[in-house]
This record gives sequence, C-alpha cells and structure tokens, in this order.
Amino acid sequence: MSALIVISVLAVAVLYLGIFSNKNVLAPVTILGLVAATALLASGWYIPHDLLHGMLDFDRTATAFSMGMAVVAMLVFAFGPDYYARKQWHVAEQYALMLFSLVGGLLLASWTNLLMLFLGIEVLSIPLYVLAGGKKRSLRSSEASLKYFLLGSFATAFLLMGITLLYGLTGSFDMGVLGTFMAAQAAPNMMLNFGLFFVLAGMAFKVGAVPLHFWKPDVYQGAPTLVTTFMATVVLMAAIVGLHRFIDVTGMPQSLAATMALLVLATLLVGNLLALRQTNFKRLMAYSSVSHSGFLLLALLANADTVGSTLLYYTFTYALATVGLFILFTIAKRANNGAEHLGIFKGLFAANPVMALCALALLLSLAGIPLTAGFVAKYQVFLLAIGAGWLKVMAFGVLMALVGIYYYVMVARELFLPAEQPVTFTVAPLNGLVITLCTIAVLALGLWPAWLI
Amino acid sequence: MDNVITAIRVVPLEHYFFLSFLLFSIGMAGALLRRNIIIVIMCLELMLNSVNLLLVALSAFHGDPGGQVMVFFIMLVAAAEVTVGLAILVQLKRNADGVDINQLNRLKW
Amino acid sequence: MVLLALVLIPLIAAVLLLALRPAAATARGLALTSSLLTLALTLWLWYTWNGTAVTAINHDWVPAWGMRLVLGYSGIGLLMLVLTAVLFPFIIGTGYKQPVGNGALVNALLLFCQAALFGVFMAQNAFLFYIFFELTLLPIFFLLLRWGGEHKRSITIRFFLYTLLGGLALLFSIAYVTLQTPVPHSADFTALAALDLPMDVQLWLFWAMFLAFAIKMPIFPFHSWQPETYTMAPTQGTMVLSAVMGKMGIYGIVVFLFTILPEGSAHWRHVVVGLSLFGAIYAAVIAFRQDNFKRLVAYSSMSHMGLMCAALFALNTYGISGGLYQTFAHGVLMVCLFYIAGMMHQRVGSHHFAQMGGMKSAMPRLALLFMLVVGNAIAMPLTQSFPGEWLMFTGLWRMEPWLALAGVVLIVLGAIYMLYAYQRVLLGPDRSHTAPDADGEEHFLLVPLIAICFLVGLFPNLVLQLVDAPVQQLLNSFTSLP
Amino acid sequence: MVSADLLATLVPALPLLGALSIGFGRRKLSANAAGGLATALVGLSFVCSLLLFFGHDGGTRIVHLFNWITVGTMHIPFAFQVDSLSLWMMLVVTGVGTLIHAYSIGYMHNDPRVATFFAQLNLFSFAMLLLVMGSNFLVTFIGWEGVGICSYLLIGFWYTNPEYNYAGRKAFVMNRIGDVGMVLAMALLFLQFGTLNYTEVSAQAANFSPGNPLLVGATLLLFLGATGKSAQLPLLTWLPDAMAGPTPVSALIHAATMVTAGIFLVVRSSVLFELAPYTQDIILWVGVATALFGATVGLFQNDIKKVLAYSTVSQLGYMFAALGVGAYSAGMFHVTTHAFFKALLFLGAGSVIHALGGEQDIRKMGGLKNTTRTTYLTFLIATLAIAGIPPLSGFFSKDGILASTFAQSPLAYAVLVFAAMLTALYMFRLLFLTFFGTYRGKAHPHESPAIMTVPLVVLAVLSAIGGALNIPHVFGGHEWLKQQLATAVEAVGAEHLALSASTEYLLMALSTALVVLTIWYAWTIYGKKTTLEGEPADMPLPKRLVAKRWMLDELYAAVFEKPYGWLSRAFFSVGETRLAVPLTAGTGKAAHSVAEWMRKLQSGNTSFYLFGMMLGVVVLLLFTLLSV
Repeated sequence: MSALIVISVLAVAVLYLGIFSNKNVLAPVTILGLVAATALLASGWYIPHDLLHGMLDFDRTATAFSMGMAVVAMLVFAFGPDYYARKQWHVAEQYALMLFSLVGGLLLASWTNLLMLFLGIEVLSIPLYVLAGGKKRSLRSSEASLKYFLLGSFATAFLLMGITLLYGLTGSFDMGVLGTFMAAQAAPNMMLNFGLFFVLAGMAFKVGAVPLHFWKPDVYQGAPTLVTTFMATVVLMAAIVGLHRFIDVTGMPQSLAATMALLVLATLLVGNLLALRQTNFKRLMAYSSVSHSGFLLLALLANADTVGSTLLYYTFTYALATVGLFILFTIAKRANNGAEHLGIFKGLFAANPVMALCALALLLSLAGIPLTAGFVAKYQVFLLAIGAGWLKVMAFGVLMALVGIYYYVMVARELFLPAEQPVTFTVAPLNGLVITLCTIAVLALGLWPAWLI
Repeated sequence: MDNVITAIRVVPLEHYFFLSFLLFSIGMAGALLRRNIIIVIMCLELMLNSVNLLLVALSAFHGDPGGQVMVFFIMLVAAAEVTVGLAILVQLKRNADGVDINQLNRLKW
Repeated sequence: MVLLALVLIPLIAAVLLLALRPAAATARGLALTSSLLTLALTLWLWYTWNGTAVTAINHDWVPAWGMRLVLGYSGIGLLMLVLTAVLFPFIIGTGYKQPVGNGALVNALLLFCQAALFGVFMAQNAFLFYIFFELTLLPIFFLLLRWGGEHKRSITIRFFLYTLLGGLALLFSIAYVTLQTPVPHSADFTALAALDLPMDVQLWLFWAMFLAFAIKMPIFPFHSWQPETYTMAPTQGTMVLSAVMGKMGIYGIVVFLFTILPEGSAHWRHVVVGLSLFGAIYAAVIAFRQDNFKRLVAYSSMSHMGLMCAALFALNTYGISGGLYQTFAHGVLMVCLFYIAGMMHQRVGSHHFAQMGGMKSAMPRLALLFMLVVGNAIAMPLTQSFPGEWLMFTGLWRMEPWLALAGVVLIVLGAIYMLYAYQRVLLGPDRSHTAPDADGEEHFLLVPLIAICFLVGLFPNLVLQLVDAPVQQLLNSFTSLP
Repeated sequence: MVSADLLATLVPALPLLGALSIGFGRRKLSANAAGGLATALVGLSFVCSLLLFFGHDGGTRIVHLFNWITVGTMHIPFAFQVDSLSLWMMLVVTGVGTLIHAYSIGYMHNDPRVATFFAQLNLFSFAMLLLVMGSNFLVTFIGWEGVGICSYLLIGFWYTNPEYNYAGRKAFVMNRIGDVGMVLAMALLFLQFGTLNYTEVSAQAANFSPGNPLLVGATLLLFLGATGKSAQLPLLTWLPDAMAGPTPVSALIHAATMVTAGIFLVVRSSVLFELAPYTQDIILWVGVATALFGATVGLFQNDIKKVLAYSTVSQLGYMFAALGVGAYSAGMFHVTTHAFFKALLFLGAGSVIHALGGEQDIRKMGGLKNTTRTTYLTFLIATLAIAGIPPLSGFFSKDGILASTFAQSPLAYAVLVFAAMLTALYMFRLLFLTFFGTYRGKAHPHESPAIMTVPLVVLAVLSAIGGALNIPHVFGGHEWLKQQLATAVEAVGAEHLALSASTEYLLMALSTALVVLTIWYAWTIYGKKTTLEGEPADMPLPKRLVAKRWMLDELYAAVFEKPYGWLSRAFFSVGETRLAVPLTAGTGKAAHSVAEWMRKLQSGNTSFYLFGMMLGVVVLLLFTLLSV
C-alpha cells in the first residue's frame, strides 16, 4: 500500500516539478522516489495482507515483482536525462505518466479481485496510450498511439465480458470465491469456460500473444524509444504477473490448457519467424518480445508452484537485456542520424569495443546462449514444461529458440562488421553506466542464478 | 431501491444475456467495419456498455451491489479512455488531416 | 586443483591476450607456453593415474535444478584430456608457419576453445557438460566467421545453427532426465547413471541425445555441414574441429547414451551402426575423386569417424576400446594431415590437386614426412591407427560378421584415396616451379607428431590401459548382449 | 656364444637398423657406402640365421619381446616364433636377399636416389623377416602389410612416371583386397580361439572335426589374403605391372620372397587347412588354373621381365597346387628352388637390360650369348632348372608337386604337366630370342661388372644343386627338407606319397620327356630366328585373347575401376551437392520465405488488426469449447 501511495504521490509531485523547475531534477527525484518505494516494498513495512477488504494482496510474488518493476523502471528513468536532453516536449508529463503506469503494474502484481485486475490494466494502459503518442509532431507516433488505443480498448471489452461472466457465476469479483466455486465444479460449466477464456484473451493482449499481438510491432516502432523500452520491460512484467495471479487461482482447467497450448505454439511460431525478416531494430525487438512471451506463456501453461520465480527471473533478466539494448540502439541511431535498420550497429566494435561486447552479451542473453541469464531463464521454462509433461510443445519451443538464436546472431554480426561511412558513437556516461550494469547483471545472474530464485 | 431490483428481475436473466451479447456483437461489428475513427470509438463504447448492462442485471439477480460498483468504475474508466482517445485523435488529425482509419498504415510489416 | 588449473590456465592466458593485444609473435609465444603448461599438467595426471575415477571439485551451483559444479575424470575422460592437451601445442604452433590474421585474437580464441574442451571432458554433471559443450562453439564460430575462406558467412552460420540444434536437443534431454531423478534433482552423471528409465522413454530419448553427438562427429546423414566447413575454415580452426571437437561426440556417446540409456542404445545399435558404416563408406568413396585436397581430408575424417561410431555401438570390449583408442590416433592424424594441407596451400596457393603434383624432387623431406603420415592414415601396422582398427573390426565381427566385412572394406577404400592423393600431391613428372622443401619449423611440428604416431603404434597399451577398466565397467550394463 | 633370443631379435633388427641409418643419412652416404652397408647388414642377419639354424634343436622357440595389444581378454604379444619353418624362410630371405643387395650395388650405381633405394630394400627385408618370424597372426600381419608398402614404394621408385605410380597403387590396393580376407580371418580366429598365437591356435584347432564350417570360413578368408599377396587368380594382374620397379626389386620382392608369403601363411596354419578339405580343393584348382594362366600368357610377352613375371605367376600356381593336395613340404621346396632360379633369371634379365642400356623388348635383342657370356650361362642354367631338366633343382621340386598332385587328382596333374611344357616353351623362347640368333638392337652390349655377375654365379650354383635339399626316396634320398619341416609343421609329418616307386619313375620320365620335346620344338621355331611374328593383331581370335592376357586387366578396368570412379563422382555431385547441402541450406531458405509471406499479415491496417483479433478469439473460443 505504502509503495502504491508513494509512487502515486511521486507522480503528482513530478507533474508539479515540471511546472516549477527545469527538467534536470526530474530524473533524480523520480529515481529517489522509486528507491524509497522499493525500500518500502523490501521492508514490507506496513503492508497488511488484505488491503481494501482483500482486493490487493502483497504476498511474496507481488512484492518481488513490484520491486523488479521498480528497479527496471529506475534503469529506464536513468536513461531519461540523456534521451530527453534535446527533446522539446513536456518531459515531466512523460515521467509522471510512466509512474502512473507503474502504479497500474503494482496493482496487477497484487490483485486478488477482478475489479482490481480491471483497474490495474487500465491504469497501466491509459498512460501508455498517451506516452506512445509522445512525439506530438510525428505522424508515426500518433498512429502508434491511436492503434494502441483502439486495439487496447477492444481487448478490454473482452476482458470485461469475461469478468462479468465470472461475476455472473459467483456473484462476486473475489478470486478466492471463484477458486472455491471452481473447486466445487464437477461437470464442465459452459459459462465458466466462456468467462475464463475471455479474461485470458484480454490479458493475452497485454502480453502480446498471437493472435492478439498485432499492436506490438507497430506500437514499438512508432512510440518514442524510451516509451518502447518501458513497454517492453515494465509493462510485460506487469501483464505476465497479472495473468500469473489469475491462473494461479483458476489453475489450468483442461479446456483452457489446450487453448493455452495453441496460444503458445502460435506465439512462438509467429514471433520468431516474423523476426527473421526484420530489418528495423525496434520491430525486431517487438517480435522477439512476442516470442519471449511465448516462452513465458509456456511457463504459465506448466503452472507448477515454482512458476512464479521462473516468471520473475525470466522477465527481469529479459528486461535488463532489453533496456541495455534499447539504449545502445538509441546511441547507434543518433550516430547514423535517425536510421533504425540493423546496419546502424556496424563499426561499433571498432569504435567502442567495450560497448560492443556489452551488446554482444545482451544479445546472447536474449538468444539464450549458456552462461547468460537468458539461457538459465529458458532452461527454467524447459524444466517447467517438461515437468508438466508438455514435451511436444517444448520440442517446438526448442526449435523456435534455434530460429531466435539465428536473428540475434545476425544482429550481433553487425557489431563486428566495419562501418560503411565513418560514424561516431557518443555514449553519455550515465547511459554507459546503465548498459554496463545491465550487462554485468545479466552475466552474473547467468552464472549465479540462485541469487534470484 | 428494492422495487428497482424487482423491476429488473421481472425480465428473465437470459434476455439480459441475449441483449448484452447482441449489443456486444453490434459494437464489435461496428468497430470492425466502420472507417471513421470516431464511430469506431463509439462502437467500442457500445461494447463496454453492453457489459455494463449485463453487470447491472447480474448484480440485481445476485442481490449484490458489487456489480453496480463495478459498473461505475467501468463508466469512469471508459470516460478516461474516451478522453485520451479523442485527444490522440485530435493530434492525429493535426499530423494527417483526416480521421479515416485506413490512414493508419505507415507502420507495417 | 589441477583440474581447475587446466581450465583456468588457458582462460587466463586468453584474457591476457585479449586485454594486452600483444604483437603476433608474443601472442603465439604466450599461447604456446600456456598450452605446454597444460600439457605438462595433463601428462602428470596421466602418470599419476591409478585406474580409478577421480572427482576433484564438487560444489553446489543451483541445487533446485540439479546443476552442480563437479569436475573429475575417468580413464576415458583422461584420454580425452590427454588428447586435447597433446594436440593444442601443435595447433597453436601451426600459427607460426601458417599465421592467421590477428595473432592475439586468434590465439585467444583457440585458448578459450581449449579451456572449454577441458571443461567438457572433466565435467561430471550433465548440465555442466552441456554448458562447456556449447562454449566450445563460440570461439570457433568467431574464428570461422572472421578468418574463414570463401562463403564464410553462410557456411559458418549454417554450421553454427546446425550444431546448436544438436546442442538444444541435448539440453532438452538433460532437462528431461534430470527431472526423472529423485528429489532433490541432480544432473550428476552418477545420479543419471543410477536412473532406470522405462524402455519407451529410452527409445525416443536416445535419438534426442544421439542427434547432438551425431552432428558433432559427424555421422551420416547429419554431416552436411562438415566438408564445406572444414574446407572453408582456417587451418587451425579445421584442426580443432576435426581433431578434438569431433571427439566430444564419441565421448558424449559413451558418457550419455551408454550410461544413461543402455537399453535404448542396445535397441537402436543396429540402426546406428548401419548409418555410421554406410556414412564411412560413402565418405571414403567420395574422397577418391575429390579435386580439393583439404576437402578430401575432410571426407577421410568423416569416414574414420563413422567407423569409430560404429565400433562403439558394437557394444563389446573390443569395439568400445578400439573406438576410444582411435579417437587419439585420429586426432593426431588429423592435425598432421591438415598441417600438410596447409603447407601445400602455402606453396602452391591452392588446395586443388590441379596446382600440385610433380614436386617430390623439389621437396624430398616433405615427401618422406607425408608418406609416413599416409602410412598412418591407411593404418599400416606399427603406426598408431592399426591397433585401433584391428580392435574395431574385431568388435564389429563380434556383433555381426557382415558388419565387420563392411568395415574392413574401408581399409581398401582408404588405401585407394590416400595413395591417389599422395600421388596427385607429390608424384608425377617434375614441375618447373621450385617450391621450398619442408623447413626446420615444419619439421619441428611434424616430426614429434609422427614420432607419437609410431610410439603409440608400437606401444598401444599406453593408451589402451586408460580405457580398459572403465570400458569393462561400462559393459556391465550390456551383459545381456552377445 | 650369444643367446638364441638375441640372435633371433638381431635377424630382423639389423635390416631395420640399415633402413633407418641409410634412410636418415641418405644425403651423406655415397652410393657404394649405402649399398655396402645395406648388403653387409642383410648379410649379417643371414649369418645370424645360419647360427640359429645350426644351433636349432628342432623344437619351437618363442622369443617374447613385449606385450603389444592388451584389451580385456585379448593379449597379443610382440613375439617371434623360431622353428624350422621360420628358420628356413629366414635363410631364404636373408640369403637370396644378400645376393640381390650386392647385385643392386652394381645395378643401381648411377641412380641419384640409390641410398633411398637401399633403405627401402632393407626395410623390405625387415618386414619380410617379421612376416616369417611372427609368433602370431597379427605380428605376421605387420610384415604382411610392411612388405606391401615397401613393394608399393619400390614399384613406384621412379616416381616421375605416372604409369609406375599407377602400377604401385594397383599392387597395393590388390594386396589390400586380399588383406580384407586376412583381417576378417584373424578376427574370426581370435573370437573363436581367444588367441592368435600359431601354437595355441593349432593346438585348439586339433579338437575340431574336419569340414567344420568355421574352419572352412577362416581358411577361405586366409586363402583370399594369400591370393592377394601371391598373385593367384583372381588377384594377379598387379604382379606383371609390378615389373615397373627396378629389376633387383622384381627379383627379390616379386619373385623370390614376398610373393611366397601366401604359401608361407598357408603352411604356417596348415593345421587349419588340413581340417578344411573344401578349402584345399579350391586352393588346388585355383593353383592349377593360375599355373595354366601364367604359362599361356607368358608365351606372348615380348618384355623380358613380363615373361618372367607371368612365369612367376605360373610357378606360384604350382606351389598352391601342392598346398591344395596337402604336400606342404613339396610346396616349400619349390618355394626355395624357385627363389633360386627365378631370382637368377631376373638378375640375369637385369644384367641383359643393363648391358643394353635399359632395353627390355626381346624383339630388339638376340645373339647376346657371345657378348654377355656369364649372364648367358647362368641364364641357361636357370632356364633348364625352371623347365625341370634333371638333375637341376627345378626338376626335383616340380616333380615332387606333380607326383603328389597325381596321387590326388590325375586331371590336375595333366593340366600341370601341360603347363610345364608351356613353361619350357616360353622360357626357351625367351632364351633363344635373347641370346641366340643375331643382335637386332642398336645399343652396344657389354658384360656387367663382377659385383653383378658374382651373385649370378652363386645363384646358378644354388639352382643347379638346390635339388639336393630334398632328394626323394626313390633316388635314395631322405627328403631332408621335409624331415626338417616336419618338426615345425605337423601336417608335413602327416604327408605320405601314396604312389609306388614305379609310378613315380614313370611320371618323372613322362614329364621330362615331354619337356625335352617341347624344348626341341622351341628350338625349331625360335632357335635360328632373326625376325619375329608380327603384332597380336593379326592372330586368330583365341590366340589373340591369350596374347592380350585373357583381357583380365580390361575386364577389371571395366567392371571395377571405371564404375568406382563414376560412383565417387555421383555420390559427390548428387548425394552431397544436390541433396545434403541443399537440404540443410533449404530449411533456412524455406523458413525465410514462410516468414516473408507471414509478414504480409502485419498489414498495418487497424481494421484488419481488429478483424484478426476477433477471428483469433473466435477460433480459440471454438477450440476451447470443442476441447471440453
């Protein structure tokens, strides 16, 4: 609760700061505030186990994910000063909106009541609609934001329909009641299946599961890179944990499991295959995030008791790698005056070997090469899926992981190729620090995964 | 208050379901088919409202106020969404004059 | 402690090279020193080995999934360690006469590879094995990508993905078997060997694991990456690939398939032996009419590997001992052959026989050395290849006489293509151009290798004694077989 | 007095020492130094063999050096077996070897690579000695392969000539085909008996009943090895081509020693063969056929060495025929005498070639008996010996074989006698055309130096009196050689000739008479001849077929060599470049094209996205409801 309040207040405060002071203080304040929030979460200070009459529950999963999101958000904000340095538009709002969205994330991490699920998703999404359109003068940006908005509300409708049907069955929005109701259910219940399915569909949209993934590439490409980073990391974490909390209670009824498996197969296939042909880095990352959600859904499908930690580890390490890469991408993009194709990374190794090696490590982590966190994460999913007996689905996942390695390696190859025309990569110290931190974290977590489990 | 609920209960629940699904489908169809973005947004609202209708009915039949509370939240959120949506629409109108949904095709593949 | 040193010495040397980026000469010197150091350590291990399996380091890593840091070696592992340690000084030494690109970087990559290889052969935990197994790939990948020959990009990527496919299949299997172990799970080989998996599981799991090793060796029909990669790779890369990395397949078959899936191996052995032998003959036939010397050697390597794999799956003392023994012989042989291929390439600027021939008068010393190597390649008795082949044929006959026949045909085919190659490289009417004869440095590299060939050929027990006891122990799980 | 073990070890060690020292010092040593050293070392090992021979007590001595291969229950020692059989072969190899080494000093003196030549010659002697001395099949196999590679090297000694290289490879590969049988036989025997030591194998084999399929298989495989090494049908075409090597090589390797390895092997494992009658019949008839084949083809060769080569083939056929009827001692006896006179013939031929400055075509020779006197006389003796004129060595050895064959199968006997007549015919054709008539060439013939003629004389003496080694009882002899061998080869002890003395006399008289007739016939045709019949082209078909060596080479080329080349190319062009590589590369391409197609779904049109989402949801919903 306190963390929620702190972050919300922080957001409002940032708004006011935007009015009264210059934008250089924004990032420090935000980060400090987040540090405070994280500390509160860590200390678990004054968090009764049922807030608002048991609509939120900050159990271990919730706390861990909240902290994870807060930390990643800090990294993203640390990228802020440099990113917004030469932007004219109102920076304070951007920070504030991201903070609000983060609040939604916390709600998703801790909801135990379908009402809170709905609120969480909306509080998470509505700021993002705005953020996606951050570049006021850019048609692409507004297109992205409008697409996001339309598709998002469309999905919300499904979610609500699901919630309503479940309410109709139980007469309550509380997950506990639903759980007991389902436990009592012997015969398959049509209305129940409908309800569960629609909620799943609504959440699948946020996760970006095929066939509800259409928004991802376009929005990632259109949105400002910082916002894309935020979406790719914090939002994904929030969506996953939200879905996890849902499935945690409902379990995986036979009917839903089959659908989920289908969802996983489609997501893995489309995400990886479409990434093959991508030349635009942001779209590539979008598809890669689709494929990663495929693996996450696979973990959810297994739905063992360790799935929570697996999801946290996976999303957190994925977020670290993504943040680092997006920052590197921005650096390269500036060096090549605004181009976004993969070629912009050419010559990075020659110009700045350290950064290039960092990029290599992060890419390999996304690809899941051993000794990186990404590998350990994937391996956990392997274990979960195999343990739950989804061998064939897992085998398909393995094949798709191979495809994934291909396109990450293709990007990595660019790093070591000589540049066509001389380019100068300018790395702001703070960015360099963040990238290095991400790399170290990714490698360290790969070597000693026990830290996070 | 009670008479409202009894009034609602006069009509059997199935009818509410039927009507709600009908509205939902109409909204969906509109969202898919119409090209004017404003109308698309209205259709989306219609979908949400179909849910509201069903919620109210269910809460009445369950005799549980929670459903109606939910309805208020939904209306609230819907309002927020529309606000944001229209704002974005205005911005889009500035950048590319027109509110035709088919104009949104710069970002693809 | 020694084991840890084996991994760390090359690693540290490599990091030093990367950090300091010294001149090529210094870099080679450093690399050579480190490899000689590891050689000394390994020989000491060999010398002090008392016939029992050794487990030196044993730490928890991620207990939840049975990942543990366990280093040790059985006789078989020790054989592989010795092989690696013996060959790397020569592989690095190749860089003196046939330098490749940026000395520091190349040697660093080679040393990384060596460290990973040591890790593979010392890992006593399946998961650890897998990690090293994949790590060997990365340095080679960069080596090929940066210093390969024509079409290096596409070929390297194809090779990388193909081998990774096998690796992922292996990882999948490891995850599966680990989960079968009683809680707390453990991926230690000892724990996995204790498993008694149901037959139906063994039947499919066998192929999942075999795929990885079949691609590494490679075994027909998973070989399509091999000839083009060997041909395209820089000499040192080819040496590492053919002489050492291929052996990971043999080693893996023994430690994974034979110990974890005995029934599965026994059930599928006819298929595997059939594939391997067909591949061996297929490659030998192709080698005969190759126009490209290096590619010919590549096919000959594939042919030998096929025979080894077949012999292993004969699943009896002679077959397995012979196959394991042959890994050593074949490793040394491959380094010799590819080195000579490199020498010829330096002299005539091509790997094609069309550019060669009629050079024996110009280079009598090289001719002698090459002839000795050829004798080794066609398994003349008293060279090291012969005892291995004799054991393998005996093992195959023990399994099925007609398999032995199919195997022995190889000594004819081998003679056909090897002698023909020798003729096309050196013999025939003298050419006008004067290529320099093998010089001191080249002697310095080839003579010790050839000496090893004959030493081991005369006293094969030096190697055989390593594998004898472990093989007997291994065979306890195959008592039902003839 | 040095211990016998040391002596036995020295016998092969000395030539090896020579091979290494000459090989490594080949740039320092002068031609004569190298030759002298090589000859001296082989001579020394001959002395050692002699010492061993006279110190021999008729028993079997195993000289165990070290354990070679030890795996599980397999213990293969590196050990020598010294008994009368191996001793006899040692004597032949080192004795004839010494002479030929000495001869080579003169023959090769102006070749630039003479040192290499002697190194390889010594290496060959070493391998040959290992072959005969090995105490188990595997050690024998070392020598077996060793002589093979040496023969390859020496045939291709003049490496600038592609045909010579081809001949070398052909010889080696054909030997290897035989080795397939050898290896398989060893595997079979080992798995059956658990050992490869001759003594133990023989001992255990004694428990088997005759005709046991296992033994038949093993012996057939062994015999396959023997056919390869000893140039029997069907693996004989390499031997004539092997004449590409220097003449002393042909004398030592392709006449006196290596090619008799097959006979030695069969005698060594005679116990097995005795128990496999089927194999023996096969050996008999293969031998007979080969004898006839060689003799017929020999008639039409015009290259002096080729004639001798085919005669060697045919003589080896005789020896195998002897083994086929179980007359092992007769076989070994013929091996010995043949070593004498065939070596002599080759060296004589070499001397002639030397005299004519490299000319080998007998159509360009003639009338040499005046210019090269010693060569002529020695050659004459050898010819008489091979023709089987009493009392020369050939007469005794050949008639031993003929007699024992007659006892078994008169038909085979008849064929062999016919072959004997042919032998006389082609040998005297060779003699007359070379030494009689008038000289038809252009060079200036001159007698060879003493270093070459002395070995000729020694060998001539041996071929003349060699028969004394094994004089049959009918002449009051004691078959000394047979007595000797009987101590080593049980089967020899079992031999007994089931012929009455009268029959034996009759047979000898008959064959001798026929041979003499043939020689007279040869004289009438070739004696005075100054010009020769034309090319094979204008002969009647059967004759031409024979003249073309029964088209055997052409047959093999058409059936094996060419198709193998095609197969190799086909595997590569189809299997590799059309299938394997495209398939792997193709999967990648396929993935890309599928991806390219799927990208189109990401059309960028929002309505389409909404539609896609709706469709997806509906499909998934249906799936859910169906999967309930």
